[in-house]
Amino acid sequence: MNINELREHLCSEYPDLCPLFSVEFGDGSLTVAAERLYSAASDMRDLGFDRLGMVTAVDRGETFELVYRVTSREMRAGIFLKAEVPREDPHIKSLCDLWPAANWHEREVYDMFGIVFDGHPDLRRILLTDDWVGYPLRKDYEDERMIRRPDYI
Amino acid sequence: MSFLWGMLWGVAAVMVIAGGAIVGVWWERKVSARIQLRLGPQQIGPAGSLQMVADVPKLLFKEDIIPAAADEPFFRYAPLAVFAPIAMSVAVIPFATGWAPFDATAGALFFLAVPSISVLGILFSAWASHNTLSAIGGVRAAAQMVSYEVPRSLSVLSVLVLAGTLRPVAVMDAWEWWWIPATFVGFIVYLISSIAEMNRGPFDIPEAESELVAGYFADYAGIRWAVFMMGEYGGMIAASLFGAAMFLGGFRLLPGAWGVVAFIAVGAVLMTIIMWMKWTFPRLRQDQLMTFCWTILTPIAIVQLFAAGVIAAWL
Amino acid sequence: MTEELVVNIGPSHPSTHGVCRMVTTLDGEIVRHVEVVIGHLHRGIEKMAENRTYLQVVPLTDRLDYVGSMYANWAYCRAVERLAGIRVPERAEYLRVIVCELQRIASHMMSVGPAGADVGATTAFMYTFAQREQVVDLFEQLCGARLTYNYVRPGGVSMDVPEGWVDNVRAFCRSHPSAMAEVDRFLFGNVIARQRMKGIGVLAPEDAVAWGASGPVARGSGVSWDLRRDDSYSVYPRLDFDIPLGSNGDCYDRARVRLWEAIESCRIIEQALDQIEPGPVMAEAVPRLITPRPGEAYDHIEGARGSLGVYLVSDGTPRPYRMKVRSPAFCNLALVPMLAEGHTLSDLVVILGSLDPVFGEVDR
Amino acid sequence: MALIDDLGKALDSSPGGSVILTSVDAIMDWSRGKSLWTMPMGTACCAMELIAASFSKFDFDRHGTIPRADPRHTDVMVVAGTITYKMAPAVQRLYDQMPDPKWVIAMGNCAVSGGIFYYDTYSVVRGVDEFLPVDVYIAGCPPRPEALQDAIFQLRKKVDSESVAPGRVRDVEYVLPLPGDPRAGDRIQALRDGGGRK
Repeated sequence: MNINELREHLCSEYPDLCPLFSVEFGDGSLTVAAERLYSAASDMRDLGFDRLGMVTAVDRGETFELVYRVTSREMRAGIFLKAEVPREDPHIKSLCDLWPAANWHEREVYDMFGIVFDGHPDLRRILLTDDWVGYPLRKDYEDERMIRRPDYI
Repeated sequence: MSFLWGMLWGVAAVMVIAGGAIVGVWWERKVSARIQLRLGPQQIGPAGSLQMVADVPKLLFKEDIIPAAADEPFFRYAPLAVFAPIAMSVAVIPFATGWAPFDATAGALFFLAVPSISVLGILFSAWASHNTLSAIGGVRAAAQMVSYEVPRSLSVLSVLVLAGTLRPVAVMDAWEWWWIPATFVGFIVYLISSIAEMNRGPFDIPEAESELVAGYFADYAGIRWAVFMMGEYGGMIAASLFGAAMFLGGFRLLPGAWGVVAFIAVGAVLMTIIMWMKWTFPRLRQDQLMTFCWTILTPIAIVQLFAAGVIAAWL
Repeated sequence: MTEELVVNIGPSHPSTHGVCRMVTTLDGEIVRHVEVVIGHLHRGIEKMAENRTYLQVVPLTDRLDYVGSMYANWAYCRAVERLAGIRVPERAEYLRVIVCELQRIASHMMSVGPAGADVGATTAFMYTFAQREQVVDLFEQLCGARLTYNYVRPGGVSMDVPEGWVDNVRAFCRSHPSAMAEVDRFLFGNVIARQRMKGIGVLAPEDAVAWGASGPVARGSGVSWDLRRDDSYSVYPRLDFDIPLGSNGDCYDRARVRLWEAIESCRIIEQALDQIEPGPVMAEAVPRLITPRPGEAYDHIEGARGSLGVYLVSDGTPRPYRMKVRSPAFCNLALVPMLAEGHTLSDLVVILGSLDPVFGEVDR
Repeated sequence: MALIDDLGKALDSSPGGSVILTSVDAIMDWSRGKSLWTMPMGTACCAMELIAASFSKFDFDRHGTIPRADPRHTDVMVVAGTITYKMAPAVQRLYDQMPDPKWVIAMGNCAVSGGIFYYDTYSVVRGVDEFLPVDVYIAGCPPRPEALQDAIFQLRKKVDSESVAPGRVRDVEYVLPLPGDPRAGDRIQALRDGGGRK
């Protein structure tokens, strides 16, 4: 299913989500408010997007942009779900009860960005040690063990 | 005086088993290499045959680690408790006409019973290491060795029934060639249960490398570990030779002194088969191992014993 | 119910396939609970990429999935190409398909063999490893490296094939299926191996989908999902190949699927070699400093372990603003606690091996 | 400690004991050098080449070197791959579990210095020699299996120079490097200029 068909399909099923849909580099993405993410994700799942491919975040300065990749086997298509959470005290509802796959992905995002997923069954650090200080993939992360590469491109 | 002789025999037996183990380890490394498209030891001696000459002093003089949490006396002497019964069992094997190092009246029973004592050594080592993996290995070993004792004894009994004696030397005297086909099934059962008895692949679950790393001897280093290995190879040598004697006629295969050569050669072939099985078969799981023992091997051994009994009665 | 025993497996253990730690709660021999502790190989590649130029990230992707380096190269390059709008010459696409299918063989050999080693048959590993060595030799002839190839670059591939290489690949593709048949006979035909692997770690298809499993793990459960066919990319639409599927979703099926995929890959390579035509292998005018316009791109390919995706965010500078690798092994590994529960300790390592994790990719 | 260390100490301190000591040293060094069993501490990419080194095509067993998974049974730890701060305590612990005498080979750039992961990363230990005494370094990313076998030969030379008595060093005959060997340095030139064996 190509991206326009997907858009039409989405608009016919959920007209309220339609204006949030955008296309970039051939990939559709659906940007929703953080509070609406869970219901939008739930709608997506009902629409046939049965797989949660990945969960990640991007440090956008004042906010963190959460990126969820959901794909559908039937439609042979995948789209991004995006939501922004504030940098100070970032919170969002966990998607673990929609897709169990979210479990480790959300732990990783918590580990790397410090975004708290409410309702996650086991939110701990996953890649780093439990006593690690800071969230490495934030742009302002500082570590005295990190040696900056000289900037000669 | 007899005590002195006994000591001497003991030292000789240990030397023979140690030498056998050295050759055995080299041979196993070569056999496994051939099976695995490799070459095996090459550098020391012809075809690497003296590789173990380098390995043994190294192991002998490694640091003797006794973990802080270990139960020290048990930890120290468990390897001996494993090795000694196996070394003792070699004594009753008949090597030539009318001669075994220790010509016991109930020698066959001695051979079957005494090596099982080494399960105590394994339990000691597993307990004393204070290591969860060792503990699991020890428990597995105990269950396995006690169970496989049953089909092993039953299969040997079928030969003893034919011979009408428990004395290995007398069994050899009474031996006739048609015993080979008559007890062949028993021989297979004996071989399989002996492999299980000495914890070798495909029944090496107590020391399963992929899950328990090394099982009950995981915490042993240097010489103490070498004693465990010597016990394993000693067990292999003893089982092969005893099997060759009881089931395949041993030195009766060829007349005179050639008989001894034939006996050792048949034993070596059996050892190679045991190695071959280790390097080609996957490992069984604990419950499959038990199922195999009680539902397949034991009934077959009983049927074999029954058949041997019928033949003996009919004669 | 006996007293529970907590056994720590790893992080260095012969059958954890890398540096994985499993804190296992045992009831006798039965696994009651497994906690998988990962991150022992977390090297911060995603952070490092933020301070490298687009081209300099390619060697880092080699080290992600070190058993299948070509895949990470390719997935990353596709994302960069999408971001920078680079069109790849056809010959380069064919070469990418060929090297990646060869890599799939090499990678699956590192999984089928250990499946034998986990159940105790070390020899099977030696046989599959010998096959892998042949592929590695081919790669060495191609790009000079045995493991970290850095061959697929944004815009194409780094160099054309050397003389005689195509014949060597053809010779390998002819001999490989029979070698696989031999492995199939002596490993999967062995009664002990069957008993050890069948019915162990059964993954239901709906669980596979819900947990985001992909690649041979999902296909072993009968989930027919292969990006080569279902989200077809590169020149795969022109190639004819089957997608082997398992039926039971146990360790045996997963390992078997890999074995068959390794044979199918030979077919793909042979077709690609027939269709390939001379031409450039690098897009024209790909700058050393690729500076895409701001935006985000995601692309995924069917790696040896499943769908391997790379998500790139550009802010208009020569360096990626954010790189995220969607690692299939990471998703597959999350299944271990569910699959292992109720099986014995011996089965745990078989289950872990059947998921074929590569910790460079899991931990990144 | 092992029996041999007491023996070495006793021989070293007793008059005339060093005559016997040299023979004991020769035997021990020969046997230790020829039977270097490895603890394969493979964490990352180099682990593939570490496996390859002991498998069919390259076959470490030819040199008497076999990999053993249990640290208690091994002599030399081959650290192959990146060591992270999370992994380092485990590596240290495994090293501590190995019985003396023990050696360490740092295989690959990551184990030598952090390699490609030297800059910009927050979790990689920059070289295993930050916490382990490394005997042989092998460069390469990853090194070939042959390089690992060469490292074993280099380690043998080092083993040959050790003595069972503490604080003693044995004189070993230096094996001349082949011309063109990058390890040779100025020695080849010195030989060409008329110099001999030192």
